[in-house]
Amino acid sequence: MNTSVSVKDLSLAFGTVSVLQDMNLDIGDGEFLVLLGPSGCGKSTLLNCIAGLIDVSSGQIFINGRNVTWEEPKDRGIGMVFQSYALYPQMTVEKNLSFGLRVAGMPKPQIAERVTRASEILQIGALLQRKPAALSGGQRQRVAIGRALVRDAEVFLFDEPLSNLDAKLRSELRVEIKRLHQKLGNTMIYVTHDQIEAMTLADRIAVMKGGVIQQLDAPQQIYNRPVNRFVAGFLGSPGMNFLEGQVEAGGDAPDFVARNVRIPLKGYGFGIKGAYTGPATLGIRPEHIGVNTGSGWPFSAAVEVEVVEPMGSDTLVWARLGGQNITMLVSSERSPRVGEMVTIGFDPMRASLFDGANGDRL
Amino acid sequence: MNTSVSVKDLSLAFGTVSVLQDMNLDIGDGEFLVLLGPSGCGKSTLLNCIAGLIDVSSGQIFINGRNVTWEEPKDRGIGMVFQSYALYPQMTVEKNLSFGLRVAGMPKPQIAERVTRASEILQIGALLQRKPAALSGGQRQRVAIGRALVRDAEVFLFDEPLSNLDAKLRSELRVEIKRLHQKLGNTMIYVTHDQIEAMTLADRIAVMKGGVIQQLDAPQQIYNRPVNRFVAGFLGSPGMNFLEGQVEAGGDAPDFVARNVRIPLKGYGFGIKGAYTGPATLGIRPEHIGVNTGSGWPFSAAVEVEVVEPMGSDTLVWARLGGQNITMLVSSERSPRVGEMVTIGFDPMRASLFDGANGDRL
Amino acid sequence: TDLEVTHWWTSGGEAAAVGELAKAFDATGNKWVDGAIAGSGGTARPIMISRITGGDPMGATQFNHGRQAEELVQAGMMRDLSDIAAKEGWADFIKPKSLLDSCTLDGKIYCVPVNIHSQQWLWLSNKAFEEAGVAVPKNWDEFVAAAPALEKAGKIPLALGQQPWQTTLVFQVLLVALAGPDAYQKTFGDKDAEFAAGPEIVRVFKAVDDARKMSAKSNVQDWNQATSQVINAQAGGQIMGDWAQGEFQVAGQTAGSDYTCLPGLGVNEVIQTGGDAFYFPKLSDPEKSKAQDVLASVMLSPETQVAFNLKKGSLPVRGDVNLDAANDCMRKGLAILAKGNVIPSPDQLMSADSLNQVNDLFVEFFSNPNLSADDAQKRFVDIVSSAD
Amino acid sequence: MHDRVALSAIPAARIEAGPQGPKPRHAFSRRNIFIYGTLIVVSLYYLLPLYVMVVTSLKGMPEIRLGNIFAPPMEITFEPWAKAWATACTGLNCDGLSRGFWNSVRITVPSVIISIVIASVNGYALANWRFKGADVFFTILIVGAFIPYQVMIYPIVIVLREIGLYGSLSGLVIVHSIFGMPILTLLFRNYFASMPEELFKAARVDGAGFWGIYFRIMLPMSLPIFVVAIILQITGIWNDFLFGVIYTRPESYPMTVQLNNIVNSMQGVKEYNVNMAATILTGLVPLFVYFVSGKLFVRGIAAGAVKG
Amino acid sequence: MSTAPTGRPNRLFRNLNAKVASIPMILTAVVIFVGGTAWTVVYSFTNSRLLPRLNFVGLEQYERLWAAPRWQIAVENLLIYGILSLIFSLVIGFVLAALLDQKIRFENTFRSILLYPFALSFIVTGLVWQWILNPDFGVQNVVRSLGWESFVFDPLYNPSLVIYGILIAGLWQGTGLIMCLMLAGLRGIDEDIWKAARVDGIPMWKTYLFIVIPMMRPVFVTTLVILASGIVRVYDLVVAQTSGGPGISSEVPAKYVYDYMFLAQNLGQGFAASSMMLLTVIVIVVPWAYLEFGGRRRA
Ligand SMILES: Nc1ncnc2c1ncn2[C@@H]1O[C@H](COP(=O)(O)OP(=O)(O)OP(=O)(O)O)[C@@H](O)[C@H]1O
Ligand SMILES: Nc1ncnc2c1ncn2[C@@H]1O[C@H](COP(=O)(O)OP(=O)(O)OP(=O)(O)O)[C@@H](O)[C@H]1O
Ligand SMILES: [Mg+2]
Ligand SMILES: [Mg+2]
Repeated sequence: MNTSVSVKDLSLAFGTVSVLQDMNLDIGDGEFLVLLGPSGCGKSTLLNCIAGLIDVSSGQIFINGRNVTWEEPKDRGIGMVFQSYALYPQMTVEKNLSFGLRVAGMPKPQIAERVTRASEILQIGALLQRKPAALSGGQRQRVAIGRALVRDAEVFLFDEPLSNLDAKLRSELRVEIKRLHQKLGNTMIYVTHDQIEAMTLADRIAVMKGGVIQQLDAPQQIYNRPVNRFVAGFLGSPGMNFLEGQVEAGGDAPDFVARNVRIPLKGYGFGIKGAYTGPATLGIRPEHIGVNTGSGWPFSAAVEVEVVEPMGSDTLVWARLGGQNITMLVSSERSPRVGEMVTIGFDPMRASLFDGANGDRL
Repeated sequence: MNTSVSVKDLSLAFGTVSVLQDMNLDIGDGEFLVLLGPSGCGKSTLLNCIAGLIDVSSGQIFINGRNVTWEEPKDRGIGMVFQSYALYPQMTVEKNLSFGLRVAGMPKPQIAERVTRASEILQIGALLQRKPAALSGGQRQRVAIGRALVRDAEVFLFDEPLSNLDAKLRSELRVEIKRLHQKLGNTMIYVTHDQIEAMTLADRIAVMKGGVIQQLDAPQQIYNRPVNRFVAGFLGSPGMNFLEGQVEAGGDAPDFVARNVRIPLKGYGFGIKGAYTGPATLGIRPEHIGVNTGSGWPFSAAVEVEVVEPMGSDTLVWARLGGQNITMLVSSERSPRVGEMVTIGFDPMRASLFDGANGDRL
Repeated sequence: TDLEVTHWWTSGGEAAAVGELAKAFDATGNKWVDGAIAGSGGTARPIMISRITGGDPMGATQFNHGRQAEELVQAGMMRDLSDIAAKEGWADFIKPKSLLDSCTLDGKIYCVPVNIHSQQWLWLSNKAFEEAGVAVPKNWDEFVAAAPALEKAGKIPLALGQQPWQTTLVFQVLLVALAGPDAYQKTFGDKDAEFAAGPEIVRVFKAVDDARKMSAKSNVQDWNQATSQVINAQAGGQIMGDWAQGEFQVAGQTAGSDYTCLPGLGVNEVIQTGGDAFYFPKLSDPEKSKAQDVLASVMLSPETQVAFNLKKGSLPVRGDVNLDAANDCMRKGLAILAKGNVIPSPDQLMSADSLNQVNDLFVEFFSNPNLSADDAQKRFVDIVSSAD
Repeated sequence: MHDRVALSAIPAARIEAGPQGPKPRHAFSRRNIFIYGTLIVVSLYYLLPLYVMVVTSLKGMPEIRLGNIFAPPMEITFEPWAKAWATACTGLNCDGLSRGFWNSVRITVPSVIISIVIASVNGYALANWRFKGADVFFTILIVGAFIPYQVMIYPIVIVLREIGLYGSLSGLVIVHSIFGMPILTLLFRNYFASMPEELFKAARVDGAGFWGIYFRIMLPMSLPIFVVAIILQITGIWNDFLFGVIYTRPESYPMTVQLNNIVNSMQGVKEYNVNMAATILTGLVPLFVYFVSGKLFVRGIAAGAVKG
Repeated sequence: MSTAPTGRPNRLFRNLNAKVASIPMILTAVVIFVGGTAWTVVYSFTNSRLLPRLNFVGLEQYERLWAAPRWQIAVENLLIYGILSLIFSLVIGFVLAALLDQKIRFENTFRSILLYPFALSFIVTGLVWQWILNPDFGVQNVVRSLGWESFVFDPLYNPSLVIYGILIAGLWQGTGLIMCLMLAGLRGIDEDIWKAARVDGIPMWKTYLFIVIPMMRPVFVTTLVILASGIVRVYDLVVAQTSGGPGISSEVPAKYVYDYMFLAQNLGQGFAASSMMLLTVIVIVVPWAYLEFGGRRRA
């Protein structure tokens, strides 16, 4: 895979506030990379640097092998879609799409052709003569994408393009963007802080925190083997359960002990540093905990159901384990009732263990 | 169950625009009622009418048996929490909480007591001297709830209290509100257009559209037996699949026919109007479709996987059935690949059939 | 008792003159509260009228006597001074009689004239003519003839401020001087449009046209700036009322040697008996009314008249005062007055409204070189025919 | 700026040849020359009159007559200032501007306060407590902003006479409140309308009434717009001449009347230096207000005035 | 359980406080603006002189008004001044605001410099500019003394130029405020719009012209109200600078009104002139004000 966008030793500071630190990132040709992270972690800033909208403090940016560090945004071969759509409010959709091309002096028939193609791809042909104010949120977002589309850009940059939409529209447009990517095959860099979006769209996800990339990997990898507690907690909804405790030497493998609960860690694949004892956090996802599913689990315990949250197809069950909150996801049909005692169990192979001090995966 | 809030023949129009039409609604004492509906359907308006913030055009409102139609908001025994928190920015949290009590001229010790109690319940004791600007979104929302709490209101009104928060916080606060309701036992009326919230919180949900209540029922009931296509489509994420087609007479029961696909409706419980033939829509939820789960289904077919959306624990699989899009939710571990041929099947008992003309459940 | 007196006399000489009135009034144990409003009658009058009609009248106020205050009198807002006038015998000593007439409405006296102002003067700078190498002219025609020489010497022949009333004044003065008092009476008094269209007036417009040419380079706004051009010998002369004399005095110049005055432009030696008068609004406080009476009589007392008019450069309204201190020009005026060559002021003949239209015409005439004398005259005839 | 030494010390640096780091920007780029050049030229144009005023006020009359107005004073004299402040004459009163200063203060302070109080309450009622017909009155008010003052002088004289306030300070305060009302009400209405409506609803549920919400919720949040209103009113009222002279008595004439008197008094040659000194002195208060709170002014306008 | 009233309470007493609080506004609107205007219009049909009198003369005052060259000049001047002042204020104000919005240094200093004239009264403005434009002292004199003897710059003394001389002073005084309004408007533009335009490769000036300016409509509306109401009323500036001269070449309607009402003591004529001004204003403003403020509820 050729690299399409490449960020080398990029640093950026606003005055004395350092926002990005020595960042290195290679994005393959045709790859869909999602930048995921909490608010203020520097996602938009990185995207703006790639687009050329912010001057970097140091480092270089390559697009398709060309050093574009000092180039104007329009010369970088990028298209960009913004959270607030940033449509030109007084122009019709058609004008919005074609304005950049007209300014660049492209001949009219060619412009018309591109606009038609983009509007077909995005199914906004019927809206061409409307103004943005007369469009719904989803339609606006489509037009914003169309504006990037007509530019025939090699790299598409999306800055939280869906976060202003309601849940339903968001899931619809998500699929559309996915289809678009499949159809066009461009490189896409997509910023979001919504992990569902990240999981569904990305070829690879870069999870960022405080201007540093924490983990860059395929979604399932990140979901199942988070490199640290931050990444683990950031992904997944309902979120991963964390139990604070100690890793203590046990039988054939160490045990994890939280108050009066002892969880054998047999089967857990410790990282390169190998086995460890000391304070640690055990993370286990709600859907990896079995409820009343027999006793085949390496670890199981009986708990009392405290809250039950039906969420449609699934139900979230709240209980306490070792004095700490724990949630389990069960099919709605088999949902226990509040106050009921249930047996829960999980396989430590599915769990993640984090260093109690720095949160790194053990 | 005594009725706590009762709305009788309520109509409301802004000028010539009618927003609510002849609405009748009885809410039991201690009930948690969620108003669910798309944007602009009149949810906030109804809530504002109950709160006395908008004068009704006709009809009456009773709270605890008292006709409060023309009473001031403060005299109705209600507390209200807003989407944008609506904290008084220049007052500390403590002042925010106590404002209403101070206005009412309550003696100081009593105010202090109530504020302390509320801040204990909501665990915001440490924030009392901060101003709203120095709080995080979740903390602000808690303070906003606290403001309703200190008023010792009998009825709590929530207007999309969580929609400004990110997904993670939203799910946390959702549980807190649920706990609060369990602890206090007040009547709560909760507006949202997020169906997960509706499903998890409500005792009963009122689904609204265009100022009219479409269905008022328990969450599972609404989820499993929606009264019309609108309700069916509005609830559930990922949304219900709809197949357009015809109900035709078949063997021992009618069949549903969409292009070249014939689905036997044996076991489907038709409504009071009884069996029907003619244009109809078949709705089936993604999680009720089995993928490669053997051939025990009354109906099954082979389809090609078009898109795969991993969503963490589950994966959404897109395919085409009878020329129409269909999605299936499968466990991520057993997710098929794009292009693979899979066998899908479902039980018509689990499906919903809607009249092709007016969308009512058959 | 405190009595507020409003007026628009704020220039050096004027303020000094007002000081004399105030001094005399204060000497009676009352107090003169000065309410000067600068910027000529145009600024001050609306304020005065507003206050009177607004129910907050001052103790006394200046107006040009004539028709300016007529309606206020008719509306019953001004005090009738007939009693005190009769007691003090104003009718006996006020000269010319026409002054008192213009204070009289329906047989009652409503104002106190304090001075006589004449407009018909040509003020000449001796030094300017000296430098231009021509003799100081003795009449208008000689002045016009001397204009080229002045220009050659780099001087403005005729200084003229751009304020509207100044240009009108030039016209009126030329009218009286060149066409005579009768022509003046016919046009302004009888509003005889036919006469106004006649040859005599044509001649006047011709002269005004000359004045326009001679003053083309005069680039000042206020009349006293024009006067100071004459004082500094930058300009040859100025047509201006006798109040200009105050400026010469303040500048320390002597009539005859430093400057020359030609009443009636040296042609028709007449004096217009316009002037300033004080009106006394009706007040509710009897104390103040009493003070008003005192002020009225103080204003007309011989001593005040002398002191006031010497400072102001105008002529006293009493024929029986001793003006030994008067200077050369003032004596010329007194002499004319004694001969009875007096004409009423336009204020007394025409309404302010019509005069304003005349003003507008001449302002335009002087500022627009393309407006010919003939056309201007036609417009003047229109105004006269519709005047009241 | 990054630390080049430290950077080159990193052995694993992946930096390749070609552009790196921030795009070089010249302090004297064409863009900067254009922007700063234009701004400086324009600023000079804007400062010129102030410069002329100051310079002239520091010259003696002979120097003014000779020299050109832009030349700096050869001999600085503060006499014109002293004269303008304390001894310049109007009619018989020779105490310069000093007399008017306190009058101006006495007029400006209550007028500013009352006009803003009225307008802010109006704007608040219009934005949050709409009642039938309110818009009609408001539209009339806005149209009223276009009516020439002169048209209103007479009717207001009559009105004030009828309510017996003519000539009193309260009368003038009323006049200023009336003429300040249209624009100020518009400002406050727009500002309050841009505040979240939910805040207002929350306060109502909390039991606060019309005044409670105004004083306890809205007022503390409206500093920016109050600053704008105060600045506009202080300058407007302080600089007013017409109303000050028509609706009061001489003993309470504001400074501008004194200024007019000094400037328009015809004392032979005009004393330009005194005029200029008087002019600056008169403008000092509003100028001070602007320079001190100019930043807040822009912020306030951004916060409320321009939202339609 | 109390038996609260089931009926609708009296409409008048709902929202009573708001109504009470609006009394000053209602009084002003009705008594002063409507009443005063009506009064003025009524008396414009009379031949009132010094004092208002109900002596009707029909349209006489209006006939005379439109026959008066002075009024025509005044209207013409107002048109020239108004149009130019609108255009230049908006253009200069916007350009300056755009320059200040370029994240420049010393923004505060520049802004204060541009804004300070607004703090000065028209009287002061008029005086200073009268002086600077005075050919004997001011710019002309200075340029001549630099050796350019034939230089002529005396707008205030040239009847055909005088209105432009007044315009110079008017702009000097007023553009600062306009700039501030525009700056506030520019600051309200979404950052993303700028970025989108840069990515699209749209040059700065085109972005301003085709995207930003159309987005600032509300700002322009407010600005227009402020500007236009000032222009219609322009009076002090003219009086302080030229008193309408040379001759009557810089007359403006407001001055015509004032002069006729108080100088010529012909209230009827003054009222007629002001009614004409009012009529024009109403024809232009009322439909607009209604659309802008009356018809719709808040956005
Ligand atoms: N122009 C600026 N000047 C100074 N600091 C800035 C500027 N722009 C952004 N920052 C800071 O840089 C950090 C990163 O901002 P950025 O917008 O990249 O965050 P983000 O990850 O996009 O967050 P969000 O999800 O809220 O959009 C933040 O702490 C922000 O405060
Ligand atoms: N003050 C008003 N004047 C006129 N129409 C209004 C007003 N307030 C609301 N509406 C209209 O009433 C309808 C219902 O509005 P409402 O705010 O109750 O919707 P909602 O269900 O709360 O929507 P959302 O989920 O977006 O909050 C909308 O069509 C809206 O446009
Ligand atoms: Mg961002
Ligand atoms: Mg709502």
